[in-house]
Amino acid sequence: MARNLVEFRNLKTYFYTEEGVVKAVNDVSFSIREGETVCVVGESGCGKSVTALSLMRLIQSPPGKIEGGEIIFDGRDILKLSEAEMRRIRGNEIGMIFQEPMTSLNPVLTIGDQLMEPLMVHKLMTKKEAWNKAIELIKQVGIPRAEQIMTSYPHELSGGMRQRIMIAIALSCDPKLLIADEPTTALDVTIQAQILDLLKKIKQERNMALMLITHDLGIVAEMADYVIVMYAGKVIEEAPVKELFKNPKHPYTRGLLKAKPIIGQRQERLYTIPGQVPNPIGLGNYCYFSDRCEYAMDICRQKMPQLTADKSGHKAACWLYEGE
Amino acid sequence: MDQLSQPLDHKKKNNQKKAPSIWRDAFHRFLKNKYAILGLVILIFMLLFSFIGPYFSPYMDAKIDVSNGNQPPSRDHWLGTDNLGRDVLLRLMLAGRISLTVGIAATLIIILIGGALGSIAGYYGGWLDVIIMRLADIIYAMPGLPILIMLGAIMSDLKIPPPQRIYYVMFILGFISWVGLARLVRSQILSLKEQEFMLATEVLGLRDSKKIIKHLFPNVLPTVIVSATLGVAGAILSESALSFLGLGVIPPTPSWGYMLSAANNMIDFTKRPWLWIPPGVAIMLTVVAINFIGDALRDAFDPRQKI
Amino acid sequence: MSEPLIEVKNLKKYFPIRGGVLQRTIGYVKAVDGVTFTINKGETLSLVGESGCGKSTVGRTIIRLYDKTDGEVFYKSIPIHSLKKSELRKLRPKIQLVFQDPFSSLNPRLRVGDAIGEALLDHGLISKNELRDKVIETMEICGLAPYHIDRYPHEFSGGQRQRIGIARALILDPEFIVLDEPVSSLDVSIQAQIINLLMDLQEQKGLTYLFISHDLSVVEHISTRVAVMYLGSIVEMAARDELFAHPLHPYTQALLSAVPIPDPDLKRERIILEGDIPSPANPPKGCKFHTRCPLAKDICREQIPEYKDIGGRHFVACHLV
Amino acid sequence: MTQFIIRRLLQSIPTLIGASIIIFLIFALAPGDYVTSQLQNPKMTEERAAQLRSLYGLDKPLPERYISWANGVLKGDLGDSLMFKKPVIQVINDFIWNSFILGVAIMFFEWLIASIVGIYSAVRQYSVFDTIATLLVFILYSLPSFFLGLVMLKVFAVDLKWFPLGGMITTASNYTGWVHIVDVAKHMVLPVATLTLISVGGLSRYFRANMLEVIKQDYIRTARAKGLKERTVIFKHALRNALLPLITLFTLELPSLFAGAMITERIFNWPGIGKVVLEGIYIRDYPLFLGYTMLITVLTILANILADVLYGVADPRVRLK
Amino acid sequence: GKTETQTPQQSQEQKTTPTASVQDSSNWIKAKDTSKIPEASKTRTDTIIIGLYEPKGVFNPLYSETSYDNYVNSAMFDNLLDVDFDGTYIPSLAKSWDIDKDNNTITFHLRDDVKFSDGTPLTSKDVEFSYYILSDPTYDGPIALSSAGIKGFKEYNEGNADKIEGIKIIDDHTIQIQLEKVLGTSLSDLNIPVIPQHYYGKDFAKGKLDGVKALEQQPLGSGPYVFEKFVPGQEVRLVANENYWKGTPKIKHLIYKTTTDETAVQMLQTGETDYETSNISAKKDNVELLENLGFVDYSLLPTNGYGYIAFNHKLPKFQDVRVRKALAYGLNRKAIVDAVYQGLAEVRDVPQSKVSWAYPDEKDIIHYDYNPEKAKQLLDEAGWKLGPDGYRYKDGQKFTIHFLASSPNAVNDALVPMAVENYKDLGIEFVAEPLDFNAIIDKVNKGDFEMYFMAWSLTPEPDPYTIFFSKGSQNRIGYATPKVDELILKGREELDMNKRKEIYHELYKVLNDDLPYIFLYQRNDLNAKNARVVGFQISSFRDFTYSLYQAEILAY
Ligand SMILES: Nc1ncnc2c1ncn2[C@@H]1O[C@H](COP(=O)(O)OP(=O)(O)OP(=O)(O)O)[C@@H](O)[C@H]1O
Ligand SMILES: Nc1ncnc2c1ncn2[C@@H]1O[C@H](COP(=O)(O)OP(=O)(O)OP(=O)(O)O)[C@@H](O)[C@H]1O
Ligand SMILES: [Mg+2]
Ligand SMILES: [Mg+2]
Ligand code: NI
Repeated sequence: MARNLVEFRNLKTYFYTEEGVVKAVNDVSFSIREGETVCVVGESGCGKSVTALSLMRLIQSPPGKIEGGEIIFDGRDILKLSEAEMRRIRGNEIGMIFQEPMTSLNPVLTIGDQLMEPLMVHKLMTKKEAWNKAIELIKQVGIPRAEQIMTSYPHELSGGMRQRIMIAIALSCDPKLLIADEPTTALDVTIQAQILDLLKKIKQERNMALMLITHDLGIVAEMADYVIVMYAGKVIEEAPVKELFKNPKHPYTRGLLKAKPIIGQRQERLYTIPGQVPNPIGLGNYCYFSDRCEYAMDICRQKMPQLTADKSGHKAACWLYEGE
Repeated sequence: MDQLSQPLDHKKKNNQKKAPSIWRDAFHRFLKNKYAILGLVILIFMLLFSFIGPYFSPYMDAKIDVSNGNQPPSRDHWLGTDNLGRDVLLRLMLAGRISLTVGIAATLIIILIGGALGSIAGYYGGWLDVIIMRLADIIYAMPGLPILIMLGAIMSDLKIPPPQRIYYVMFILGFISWVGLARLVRSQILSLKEQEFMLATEVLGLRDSKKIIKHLFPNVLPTVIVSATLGVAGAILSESALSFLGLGVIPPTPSWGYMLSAANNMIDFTKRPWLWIPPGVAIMLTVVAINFIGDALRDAFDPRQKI
Repeated sequence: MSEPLIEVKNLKKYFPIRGGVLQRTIGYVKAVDGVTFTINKGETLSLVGESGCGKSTVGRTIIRLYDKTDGEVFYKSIPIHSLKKSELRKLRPKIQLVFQDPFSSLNPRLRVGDAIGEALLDHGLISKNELRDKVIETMEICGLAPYHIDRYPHEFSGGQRQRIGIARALILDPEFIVLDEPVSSLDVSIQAQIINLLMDLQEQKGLTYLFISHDLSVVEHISTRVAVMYLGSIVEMAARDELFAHPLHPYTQALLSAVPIPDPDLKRERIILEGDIPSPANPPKGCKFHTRCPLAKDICREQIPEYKDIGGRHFVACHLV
Repeated sequence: MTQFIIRRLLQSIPTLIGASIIIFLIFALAPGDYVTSQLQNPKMTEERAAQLRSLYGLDKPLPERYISWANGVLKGDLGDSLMFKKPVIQVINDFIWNSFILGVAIMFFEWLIASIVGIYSAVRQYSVFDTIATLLVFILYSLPSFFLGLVMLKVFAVDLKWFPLGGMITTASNYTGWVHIVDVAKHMVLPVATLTLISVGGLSRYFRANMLEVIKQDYIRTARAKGLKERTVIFKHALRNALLPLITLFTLELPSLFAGAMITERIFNWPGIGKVVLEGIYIRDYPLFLGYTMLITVLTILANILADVLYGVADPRVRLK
Repeated sequence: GKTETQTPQQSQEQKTTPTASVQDSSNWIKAKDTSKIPEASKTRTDTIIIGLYEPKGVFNPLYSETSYDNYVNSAMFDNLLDVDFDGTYIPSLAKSWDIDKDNNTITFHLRDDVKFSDGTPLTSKDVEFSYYILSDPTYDGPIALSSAGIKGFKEYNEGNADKIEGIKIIDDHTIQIQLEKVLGTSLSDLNIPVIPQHYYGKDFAKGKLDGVKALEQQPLGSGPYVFEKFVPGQEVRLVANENYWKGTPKIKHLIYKTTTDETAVQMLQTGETDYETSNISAKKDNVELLENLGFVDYSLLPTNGYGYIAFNHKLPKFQDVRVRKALAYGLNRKAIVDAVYQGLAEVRDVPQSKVSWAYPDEKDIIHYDYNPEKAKQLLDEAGWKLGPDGYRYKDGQKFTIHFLASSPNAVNDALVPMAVENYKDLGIEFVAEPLDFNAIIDKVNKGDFEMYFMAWSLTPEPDPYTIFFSKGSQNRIGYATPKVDELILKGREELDMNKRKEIYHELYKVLNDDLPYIFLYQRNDLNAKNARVVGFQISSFRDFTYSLYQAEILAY
């Protein structure tokens, strides 16, 4: 079995806002092995992006702060590295595709400039080499008229194009780990398929690990080896992909799978999980899903369930399975 | 309709809390900033010092006494005396009245005119931009001194009572110095108006005034605040130049700038520091205070800045 | 069938490409190149297609966020592009748009409560006292908790921002909304919630949508009719069921085959599109799709296929049909 | 772009005409004229004054005076300075370059120091460095230039004798070439230091404020995520975005390169144009003054055209229309 | 006595005290410690550097307007006559002159040994040429030859005449001027600088002075020094004129260096200049500073001029001499003058410099020393009665004075606060209005003023015709008193020096009593120099330029 490339150990990332402390990531532990694809799914706002950003150490501070835990990457604790060491990891060993492609690209620099930068910094390419490589990357992510795009500015590109530029930047230095935060939301399915194929290919060629944050369970099914389900800053379930789809344990996971519209299986109304995500400020010590859960028991409202594995290694945090 | 009606139960819980207006909220953040408090304290001190202070001075009704002139600080005269034997401390306080008023009022006028015209020119572009900016070109190129000389004479011809001229001066200072700010504001608005959130306001069909005031202006606020802080100092210092042209204070009323420039030779500079250090320090304190306040305001209006 | 609410006639939007030191225009990106369709009241027309094919541009040009290059758009027979600015402003609340990129469409210095509510106030549709309640109500409908009202955009996650954008449009009680990928960053549960909401509103108030999306499963669920765009033009348009059941254009077929299915065991036969992706600045002659079409014939390379109704309001532009 | 520049140049013609009329009027309306300033000469008689006025054309009606002056300007003749008794162009040429080299040096150091201090203050907001820099900036800013000038002279010229006591060249020297340059440079140190210190303050505040805006944006996060050096992140990614107001300030300052700094020039006895013109104003040497002002006006207009062009270069979203 | 023995040198290594052939005049306070002479200056063995506020570069004595240009021109050109230490006229280019009262002519006999610096002899032609320039209709320089009343001047200047009837060359070295009327002031009016015709007059014709003006930067004259180089704003370099008729100057190089009020003293201190004139104001502060330097000689000379506060005599309130006197008595002038000049200026009660031969006997004049009681009494007498609000009223009119204060101005800075306070005590409201100097003159010219402060600088010729004569061109205050008019005319027409003296003493007594102005002060001019340069014999009427040819540098 491949060794762990990344290991989150009890990561806690909080935001100190005026109203109170937002525990965006609250005691999260999981790991990603070399060459593995781990998909992170979960309610919008549950802390997926913040987890990823914590790994990059790019949480804006203040107000954000990594309050505890460790993130071991390739044997080193990321949180203890110096800025200079961190810089060599970022973009080089870990590539990241940000969720918001528009604001994540510098509006006043050309696409070419932004693409060539990491190549010249980490791969020490000359300008000319970097230029050629950048053109190749643009073509790889399926954008036509690469030369023109090189000299264009972000606002001149469509949403999907920007997203693909972000992908190209993240891939440019052959990272060991790619964090992809909803990389294909703005892409049509044919291009999405193309990108996913590209990612798969790169993974295979370079044994790259992939942390994929997505809402599209179709993509999860297609790409993932392992799935993490988060809810309100906590991991509530994790399992290998087939196991999870076959046998979802946590009521939230079950709800998610039920809510997904599937082509050719039209319903009158889509299923939704009732209720709202709780206010992340001042959460108590109980199951955060309890007020939306149709199976909620008394204990759910009093005590926090722990993430516990069953025999097959399928972990879930729910009192329903506590006894097993 | 389950999804629609269900969350409405929460409503009661939440709407007791009154909307914190952006201002109240900014005020709240503002008070949390220790620099802001320091700035505020200094400014209030300067105001009290200038407006109330003189009533505590034993020299309010003192006569000019040349034989007692140019005395260094002593127990009687904490900051010494000037060449006519007047108490420097008292003059410093009296001068503050004028300088503070002029500095702050002129700056407000600059912000008002410069901010408004810059925003309008930047936002609308086209012929409005052309007209405003060409006007700005002319005003910017216009030589200050002759205008002031002329205005001084005109006011004199119009028999505007000298003590009132100071109020006109504030306008004049504001009027001839709005161009810089207008250009600054315009340049930023040129870029801001092309951003997506401005497209969004277009979709919403907001009124232009609202787009400018609520959406564009807050985004240029940092620049405006810097301009304002620097403007106060500038106005206080240039007031003295105006005074010489019959536009500013009328002697014997002092102003800080006037006191400073009355000591502009090497001798007073080396031999009588008590003549220029106090007004210099007063101006500096005021400017620093205003800067602290300005910085804190900037932070208070910057949602990404958490203190 | 009810009357048409939106009529788009041969709409074109070209963006200039600038180059050189002097920033001269050296060409045009033909982002939308002759698009014609109508949307009836109470209908949802979905617009799908390749990324960069001009969907957002269509959406924005329809409501005159961009000035058109050619063609005309009618809203209730009013030519939108010929209106005066003040007339257009009055019309704005009725025609809304949800932006594809939620973050950049929010003013970083405006609290989301203000962002959502300000237009109501500005158009005088509500009094100041009622505003906050109304905003909270709308936010809750869109799955945002009331405690979010006083936060700033950067304090939200991607999906939360998207819901702010939706709330901002819905609160105005519009008749027509361009939804530019409104649910792309939402998790399926909230996505379902929003889609249900949109459909409920349509049912109750007869809202009309132009729904731009990549997620064909969502499209299938929500649309009345579907238009498929490729490189600035519509290549196929039909009623939903018709299109999903009988896709005629090779591009549509490729698209449908590429939808990922949420079942790790199921592997589907995908139509892989090969060949160069053409540039909208310099579109290929003949059928624009021919460079990538697995079925392309000689005629496709030379002649532009006619966009025709093959019966039952199923339009398609392909020589092979 | 070319078109834009041409249009702006055309626009500048009426601007210049307008400006010249206004400036002419202001100066003509200012009380007293060159002859009035001569009235302190006890031998001056009423008749002589009248004769002088007619010699100088000061007795003609304003429009006539303006037209004859403007006529001269069109022919490249700015008239003769009254107090120097020689052509205005020659007077300006005698002094303006001295001001210019001083101005260039000051501008260089001012921008260099202000950018470093301002950016560093922003990056380390509220650090010790920031606080000290802030205080220092305002101490320097609140002192009138003559004070700083006097301090400089006292300390560095009189007491320490490191630098000369004003002037531009060593008295009675006939240096040429490199020695001359070094000599002038030595004389420049104190005035340059004085004005730089005074002006650095304001500028660094603008740098700071605008950088603070930018460094919290998402794209800065992206830049960091790429593993770029902090220097690249700050100076390339952040600074470029903070550039618009700085361009404005820069171009606002450009004409002043030629304008001279009256007070500093006087204190340091620098043979600059500022001092000369100030005197010209006081004794109403209107040809000199008008010529000089028109020169500055032209420079201002050109600088503003430059500014508008640079906006587009610095931020591609800014569209020139 | 015009010489004074050098202070003995204490320093041991200095075996001999350098001595000069011509000593400084006695009005110099000599340096105490010449060992402090800065090294920087000692190395300049053949160069003297004189600090001057910026010369404009108008190097033509007929055109130069500022006194700074005049200083430069004085070193390069000569006048027909010189002024003696007491302000009387003495020979220069003209070795003698005849005044023919009956024919109204003045004949100048020129020296025959004078050469311009290019070697060409100076003749009557050059004098005539200089007069013609000054009479030209397009001449726009500051010299007002019209007041001399040369016969035919008007016809030439305003009419079609192509010759001036009254100027006649008798021979190469004799020139006769026919006047409308010979006056006591005529010599002064006819005393002009002489420029060489062969150099300036190449293409001269009536109405065509371009050629003269074009040579502004290449002057050529007969003075002790010859133009070498002008660096605008920096310095003017001159070299000794070997052909100078009083002998080649002893110092080879003369440099006028631009200095400013701020740096004048420092320049002397560091040895960058050797001589400073007019840039250092005569205040105790400055004198102390100079004394502390040790190696600086300085001299305080009463300025030929006075400061005054003018009344607008067209206003009824100032027409009453009692009011004018009250305002004089009621103002603490001494305090004002002391505040500004720190004891180095004196309060004056007549419009004349104390050093002038026309100055009256102190005993004969009223001294308006500060006396508020007397002032109040005079005001009461004049009908200005104290109202309940503490201010005086007459015919329902409040006594308010609007004062124009030229600004920035050190005297006004002291005068205004003092006047406000003093006059308030008398029950008079005093409102000051600072204005630009030119703006004030403009207002005064239009008669739109009440009171203002200004100063006159005077010529050696004491005639106050332009200022106090009812139709005098500079009488802008509307002053008209028959007795004064009469005395002025009498003084002008009298040629006998002693009789003129009498007349002027009488005139000043009348003015002293009638108070057309509140006379304020006479200040001093401060000249300062490095002790290494000597030979400067100066007075209030003779500036340092007269001594340049004889000055020398002592090697310390
Ligand atoms: N700067 C901030 N200040 C305060 N709260 C923040 C900030 N950034 C994020 N949050 C909060 O942290 C929580 C987690 O955010 P995160 O972006 O990780 O969500 P996410 O799982 O990526 O959601 P999505 O799928 O919608 O992108 C959210 O509730 C958000 O409101
Ligand atoms: N402001 C602009 N200037 C120049 N070109 C532009 C501009 N906006 C869009 N384009 C170009 O127009 C084309 C269509 O863009 P559009 O945003 O409409 O695509 P889209 O169909 O919405 O794509 P996506 O699904 O990726 O959002 C793209 O090629 C894009 O590069
Ligand atoms: Mg996210
Ligand atoms: Mg789009
Ligand atoms: Ni004066």
